[in-house]
Amino acid sequence: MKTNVIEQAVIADPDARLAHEIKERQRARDKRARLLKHLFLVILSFVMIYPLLWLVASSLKPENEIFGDLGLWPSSFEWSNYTEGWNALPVSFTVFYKNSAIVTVLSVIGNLLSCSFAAYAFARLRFDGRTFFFGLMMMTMMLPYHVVLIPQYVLFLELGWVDTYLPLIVPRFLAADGFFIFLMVQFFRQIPRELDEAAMIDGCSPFKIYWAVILPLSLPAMGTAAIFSLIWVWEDFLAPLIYLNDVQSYTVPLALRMFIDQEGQSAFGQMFAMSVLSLVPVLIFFVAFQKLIIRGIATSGMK
Amino acid sequence: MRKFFRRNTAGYVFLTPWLVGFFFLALGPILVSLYLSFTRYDMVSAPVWDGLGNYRYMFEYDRRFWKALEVTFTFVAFSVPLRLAAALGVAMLLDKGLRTIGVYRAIFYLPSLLGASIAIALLWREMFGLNGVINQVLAMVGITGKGWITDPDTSIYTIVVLAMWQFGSPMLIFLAGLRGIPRDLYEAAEIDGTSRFRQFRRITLPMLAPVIFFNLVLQTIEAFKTFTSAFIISNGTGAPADSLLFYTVYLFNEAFKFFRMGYASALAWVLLLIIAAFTALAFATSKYWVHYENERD
Amino acid sequence: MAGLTLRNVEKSYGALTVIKELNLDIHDGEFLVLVGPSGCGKSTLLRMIAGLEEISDGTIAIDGKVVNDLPASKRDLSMVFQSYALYPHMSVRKNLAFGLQNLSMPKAEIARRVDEAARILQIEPLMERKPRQLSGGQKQRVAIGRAIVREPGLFLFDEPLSNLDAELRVQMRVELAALYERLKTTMIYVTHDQVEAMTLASRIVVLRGGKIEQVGTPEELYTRPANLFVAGFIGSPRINMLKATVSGGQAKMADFAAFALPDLGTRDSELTICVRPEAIQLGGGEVQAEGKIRLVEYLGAERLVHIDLASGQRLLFHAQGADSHRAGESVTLGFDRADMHFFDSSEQRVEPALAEVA
Amino acid sequence: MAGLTLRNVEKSYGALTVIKELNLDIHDGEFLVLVGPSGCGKSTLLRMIAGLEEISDGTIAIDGKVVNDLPASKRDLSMVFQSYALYPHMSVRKNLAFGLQNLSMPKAEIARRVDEAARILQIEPLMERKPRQLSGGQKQRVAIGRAIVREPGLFLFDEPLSNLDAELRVQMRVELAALYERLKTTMIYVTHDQVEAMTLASRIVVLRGGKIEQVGTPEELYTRPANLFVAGFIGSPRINMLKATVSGGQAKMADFAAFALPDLGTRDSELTICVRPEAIQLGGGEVQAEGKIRLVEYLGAERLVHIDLASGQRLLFHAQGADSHRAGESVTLGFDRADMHFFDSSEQRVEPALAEVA
Amino acid sequence: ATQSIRHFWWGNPTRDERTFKVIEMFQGSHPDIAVQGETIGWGDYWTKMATQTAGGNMADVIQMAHTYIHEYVQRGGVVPLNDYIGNGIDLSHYDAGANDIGTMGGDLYGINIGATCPSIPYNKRVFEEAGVEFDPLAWTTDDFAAACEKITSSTGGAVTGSEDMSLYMETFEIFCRQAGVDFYSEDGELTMTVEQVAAWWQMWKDLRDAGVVEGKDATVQLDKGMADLGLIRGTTATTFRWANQTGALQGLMQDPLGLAIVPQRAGLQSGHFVLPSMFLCLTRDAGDIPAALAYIDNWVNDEETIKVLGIDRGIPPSQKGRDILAPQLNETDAMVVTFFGETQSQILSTPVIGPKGSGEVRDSFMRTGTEVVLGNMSPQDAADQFIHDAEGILIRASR
Ligand SMILES: Nc1ncnc2c1ncn2[C@@H]1O[C@H](COP(=O)(O)OP(=O)(O)OP(=O)(O)O)[C@@H](O)[C@H]1O
Ligand SMILES: Nc1ncnc2c1ncn2[C@@H]1O[C@H](COP(=O)(O)OP(=O)(O)OP(=O)(O)O)[C@@H](O)[C@H]1O
Ligand SMILES: [Mg+2]
Ligand SMILES: [Mg+2]
Repeated sequence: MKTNVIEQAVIADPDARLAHEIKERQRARDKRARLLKHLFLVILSFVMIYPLLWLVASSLKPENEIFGDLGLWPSSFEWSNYTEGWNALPVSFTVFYKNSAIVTVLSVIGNLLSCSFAAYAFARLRFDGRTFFFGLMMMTMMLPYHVVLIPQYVLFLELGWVDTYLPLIVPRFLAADGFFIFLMVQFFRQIPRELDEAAMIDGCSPFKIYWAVILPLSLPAMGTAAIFSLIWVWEDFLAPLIYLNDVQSYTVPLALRMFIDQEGQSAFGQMFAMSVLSLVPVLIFFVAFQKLIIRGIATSGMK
Repeated sequence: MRKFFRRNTAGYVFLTPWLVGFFFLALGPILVSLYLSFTRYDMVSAPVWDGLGNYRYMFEYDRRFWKALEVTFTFVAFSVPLRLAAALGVAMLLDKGLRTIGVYRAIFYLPSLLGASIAIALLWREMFGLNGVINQVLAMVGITGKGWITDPDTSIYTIVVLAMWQFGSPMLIFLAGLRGIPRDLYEAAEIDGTSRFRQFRRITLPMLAPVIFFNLVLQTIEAFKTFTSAFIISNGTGAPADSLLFYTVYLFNEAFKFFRMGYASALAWVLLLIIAAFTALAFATSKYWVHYENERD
Repeated sequence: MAGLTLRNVEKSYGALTVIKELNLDIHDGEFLVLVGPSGCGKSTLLRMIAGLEEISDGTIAIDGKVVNDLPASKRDLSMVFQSYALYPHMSVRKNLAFGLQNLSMPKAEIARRVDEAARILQIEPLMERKPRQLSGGQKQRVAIGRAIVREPGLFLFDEPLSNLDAELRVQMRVELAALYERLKTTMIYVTHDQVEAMTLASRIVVLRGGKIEQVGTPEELYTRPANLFVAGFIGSPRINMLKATVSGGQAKMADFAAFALPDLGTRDSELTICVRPEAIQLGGGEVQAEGKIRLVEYLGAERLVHIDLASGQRLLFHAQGADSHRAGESVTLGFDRADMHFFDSSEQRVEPALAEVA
Repeated sequence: MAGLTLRNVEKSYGALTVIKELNLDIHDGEFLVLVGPSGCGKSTLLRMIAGLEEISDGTIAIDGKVVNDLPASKRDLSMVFQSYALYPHMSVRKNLAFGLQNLSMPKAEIARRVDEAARILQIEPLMERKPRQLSGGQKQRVAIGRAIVREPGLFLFDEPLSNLDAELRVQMRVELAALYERLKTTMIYVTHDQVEAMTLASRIVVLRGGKIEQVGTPEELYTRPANLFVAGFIGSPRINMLKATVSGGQAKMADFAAFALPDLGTRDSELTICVRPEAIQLGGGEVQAEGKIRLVEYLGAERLVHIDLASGQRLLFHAQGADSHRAGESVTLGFDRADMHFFDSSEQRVEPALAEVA
Repeated sequence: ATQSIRHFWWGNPTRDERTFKVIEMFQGSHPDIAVQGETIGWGDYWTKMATQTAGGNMADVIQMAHTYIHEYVQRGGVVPLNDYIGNGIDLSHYDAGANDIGTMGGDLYGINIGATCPSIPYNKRVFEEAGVEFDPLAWTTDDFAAACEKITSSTGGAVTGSEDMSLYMETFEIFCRQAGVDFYSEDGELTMTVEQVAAWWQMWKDLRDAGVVEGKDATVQLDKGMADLGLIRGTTATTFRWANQTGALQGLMQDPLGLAIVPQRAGLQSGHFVLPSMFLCLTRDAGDIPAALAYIDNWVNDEETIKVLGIDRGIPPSQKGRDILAPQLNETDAMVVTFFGETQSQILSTPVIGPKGSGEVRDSFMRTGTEVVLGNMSPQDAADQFIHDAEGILIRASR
């Protein structure tokens, strides 16, 4: 009854009808545009996702089929690559995951904290020597790391840190990665200075400004940094390789390196299976954190 | 004096973690590597002072050093712009609209997640090999391909393609940057009758400049230092015919395969100077194209 | 040149409806001023007309063509944003020239127009600065400049002079009036400044809570406000409002003697009688009361006298020039019946029958 | 509570000096209003006092203590920014509470103060919104709220009411006055609104190009402007300025008959004589001229009459209430000698000797 | 445990499992010695090893490869074991000459823990289907060429006869030795000749030109992992590998594998040899030498240990070891052991292990050979250049 009345009103009122039609037309056009965009994205997605499909397929193939047969579809599904791969090494992957989790979580926290500290100083505070130190920081990124590997190893050895997680974690708490500092600097510089000023007027110490204004306003940057640092630490193998001796303390990427022997028996299927699994936490984290990136913060308290 | 403290305290307090890390963990090894670059050092016995020997050898005799430079410069010249363009393009595409976009973001980031794993190396050789997917596709349009990855003339470009394909991290940074551009500028531009393309050129690009600058500098640094992909794809050899002899691959082999850490250090410092020169150039020109809304001076 | 027709226009943010069923015809070449309390939807309406805000319902037509889904860039209009929205990375000159470059206008013509605008807005020495190097008022002038260099069919101004000093504001107002004279384009102008509204408008729209309260010429609004809200809103200092009870053709307001009421064509026994502060007479008037001066506000040319009546009611008296009243003084005040505005209990204006005016 | 002393304060941006050798004493508990043309340095001065802008030269002392290098956060003051500077990531409530939380105040007290401010500013329904969901005027009120919840020793307001409608502005002005009454804290207030300046100020500072032109009570500034600039700047509508030549004790202005000049203690033969628009008398006055009405501006309570004189000079006449002049009409106008302000050729006020006033 | 030692090896899942089992057993019998097993894959092993060496933090006992042992011996990274042989470590049951290659300048540095020999693994199915008949222990380069031709033509080119081995310096070494020429002299001089190099490259060029070996695209990839071999992918029928890797190869394939010797050159002597696939070394940084010695001794002598280790690291260089393992070998392993045994008679001498820089010479060989494969250089010119470069490399390395 009631809908009827509205419908009649719609038909009776030419303006309303027109508005209705326009909306429909617009919707149709939007739909077309969206469809085209989707089509493009889907094709691109396939190109992007192909290696993962290949990896997953390989992880399910019998060992002797992985390289002989280029097709994606396995002749039989070797789920055992997963079940056996998990325990194929002298130490179970449960332990590797635990190790990786410890190192990664601490590293990400350390990275975000210490790098945002330094970035805040570089981007927002004025002090003598700022440019000089910034230059030094940039320089640390330019030296190929292979040549500092050994001196650094000697240093950590002297400190008695070798074969512990300290060499992997402590540097992250000391803003060792210039990439993140520079990244955050660039984003911090975009935040309206008036907000710092307002916070100063509100009686904020520099730390409070950093904590209550700068950090929340750089969520996209912090999200990006969190994703990168998690992925990079999670996938890092050079530092664990050098500093960890005890297999019990190995991280996942190091463990993955134990499957392949150029000169002898390799377990490619299991290695691929474990590689696929090792992506899972990272992907979950990525999906969770990318929300931060897109939830941009409109700086609209400003005139 | 008090004024000095007042001016500087906050800055140095915040910088403390970095300063500690730099002076206690980074500086020492950096200086040592500088010292080593003037020595012969095989990592087993003690380093032997050699003055400028390493540098002289590098510039006067070492053909592979020049080859490595050539390979690396080619890579930088192609991969950096292409990768940035791909990243920016896709970021623009993903920036607004579409509900399912989170999925795409994840998918587009996948290749970067896979990094330079053995799987990627295998796959890349497969795709760009003689009977690879690429050639199959080309065959469909009537082009006879070749072993792209095994032809010294083209192999480097497959690595460029790999780099481009792994545009995930600059893409993510661009996305974060795009989010920071105030919407009202686009509104003003709309009102001013600006076409989409001009909005991109005159609003998006300049407003994104700090982020573009970041990506440019970082990608350039990273590109100069590219190691893993080339190393893995060429089994650490730089083959075929040294066409994948990236600077750092050469450096790594000198150090760890041929036990010449002193020479490798010298190589590293030359690379550092090259990168520093490019970075300095980028910083110097940045004041003409990078606009920081909040810089007072 | 453009006439605008708004039909049943609505705008909601989620559950919150900001503009409700709005109908309005704006004539081609009209200077329409939009006023209303803070947050009533003026900017929103402007942005909807500009095409920046999606319309939740209804239609907007420019020159008879429905433009609901025409992007802002195709609507041929220019706008001064309340928040300026200057391009932070461009110099003032580039900010001004940007819109013109989109039209692929010859360079010389662009330069001419930009220079002209700079001259009008007195920002010539600032042309090479970036917006962040400008004071608030300077920014606002650049924002105006960006709108006026183009000569579109429709101008939208959102409080364009709010941050300028009085003198400059007068000058700018005159310049805008001159611009309007010259181009005769439709202009829609949001302001909180009564003087601006009164002097510039060919018609004023009073908006409240997303609805139109009254549309009319400035004089109409001032002399015949359609309802209590408009009466209170238009006119500064604010109109005096007094409650009156009606019985037997007599009206009675607290503190005042009862007086004969003309026929108002309403049966309501509760009325509100409004009298403008300048209509108050000290020691005179047809209807009188005793009061005590609470406060004298000094405004230069005039004084605002706040008077407390015995019942606690307060009246505002707009005193001219040389006036020597002091706070604390007792006075007799009054006003004439011709100066009264009557509003019924639903706050709508009721008009005394003409014949009966004594 | 804080008194302020500014000594030789300077501010430069590169080669550009924005504040020049400024000296000013602000008494404890004073309500000081800062006025001046757009871009004259008001905001800059405020920001320097707040400690947000480095001082290029000179000293600022609060309560006798030099604070040049005391950070803003330690100066115990609150400020309303011209650009609001609301925290975009916090709700209105959090924006208001933020400053209080820094004082480690009990939660209940914070809530009380925030609610109180919200009530005063009429933003209670908006408390959970983010700034981007507010209209311009609503944002501005939040900005005011953020300043007033704290009760610091010094308030700095930078055009705090510029984006509010007239009615709200009056209410807010009253609330600020009440706040001032209650706290008796020093307030420094920038405004372009003459009414605000006149009603709120205990003293007004007129700034031009980074220099102080005059400091005084509103009445002083209006009745005895120290120079031509102040005369022109204070008072709306603007004062009329007429060039006069002096010879033999007689002054002669174009269009007017010569008249005897009191002793002004100056030898200059060129003077400027200023007369406020409300001092103009139609058909009366000691000094008279013939003119023609060019334009009548309708302002509700009054009218602004623009009159052209034969020589091309233009005068503004502020006509009261019921006035029926029409454009095109010829009129005789005049004014009294007592209403004249005299300025010498260096634009400084000259005062007629008292005895000689006829 | 009062003593502790570290043992570092490169491995893979099976080897790691076996080795940790051995460690566990050792600790069972030696409760006072704690052994920490450290392992990682081949490529990363050397990076880590170099770093630890530089830091003075090498494991007590390390696994060594013949390609690297010289580098560590000459620089003092590993120590001579002479004093401990028969005095802590019992090697009395070892084959004669089994430790020759681990001996430099008269000192024993690396104990052979698994011998291997060059081999040509071939796809039995393909060979059979193509009807190739040959004696795997005595074929010649001509037989080889004929087999390649037959296979290639019978499969229509889908499977080529062989990988192009022109860049395999290991295979070339046998070719060289067939002519009585060793790569290096005892004192580290380059002794291989331009002629041999040219002849080698020429031989492969001919096969390439005939189209019976794999194309250049596969060839120019150097140091291919097993996964990249044509043999595994089914595109060629043979490759070169050390015999002990046969099991690993077979694991990646469906077709059965056979083993053949590197083809003889008609009229020349045999170039076949055996060498340790791995050594055990005692390092410069070893802290508790008696414990390390006990560990090493257990490794080479304990019966159970030998059983657990199997032939994963190569064939035991003692009859005792081989006897212990014989009953537990699977088909492939048995074939390998048989092959190893059957080729013993062809061994005329032990090659000299390369001096410092020999690794780089090998790289240079592959690089210069690539130019020949790509057709940019003639075999002769390339050989000239390679020898010239190699001499330079050795001079630089010896400084
Ligand atoms: N960063 C800067 N670089 C150069 N000049 C500047 C900068 N900031 C402000 N100025 C100039 O300093 C002068 C004073 O600015 P200020 O903001 O104090 O003006 P104001 O009196 O507040 O004006 P308004 O009433 O328009 O807000 C202006 O002329 C302005 O152009
Ligand atoms: N994004 C939003 N979400 C919810 N409400 C909003 C949003 N944007 C605006 N509003 C509300 O819509 C109403 C109208 O806003 P608008 O900006 O049009 O007001 P206005 O009349 O321009 O006010 P002012 O004079 O203060 O600028 C306001 O009450 C505001 O709070
Ligand atoms: Mg608004
Ligand atoms: Mg200002």
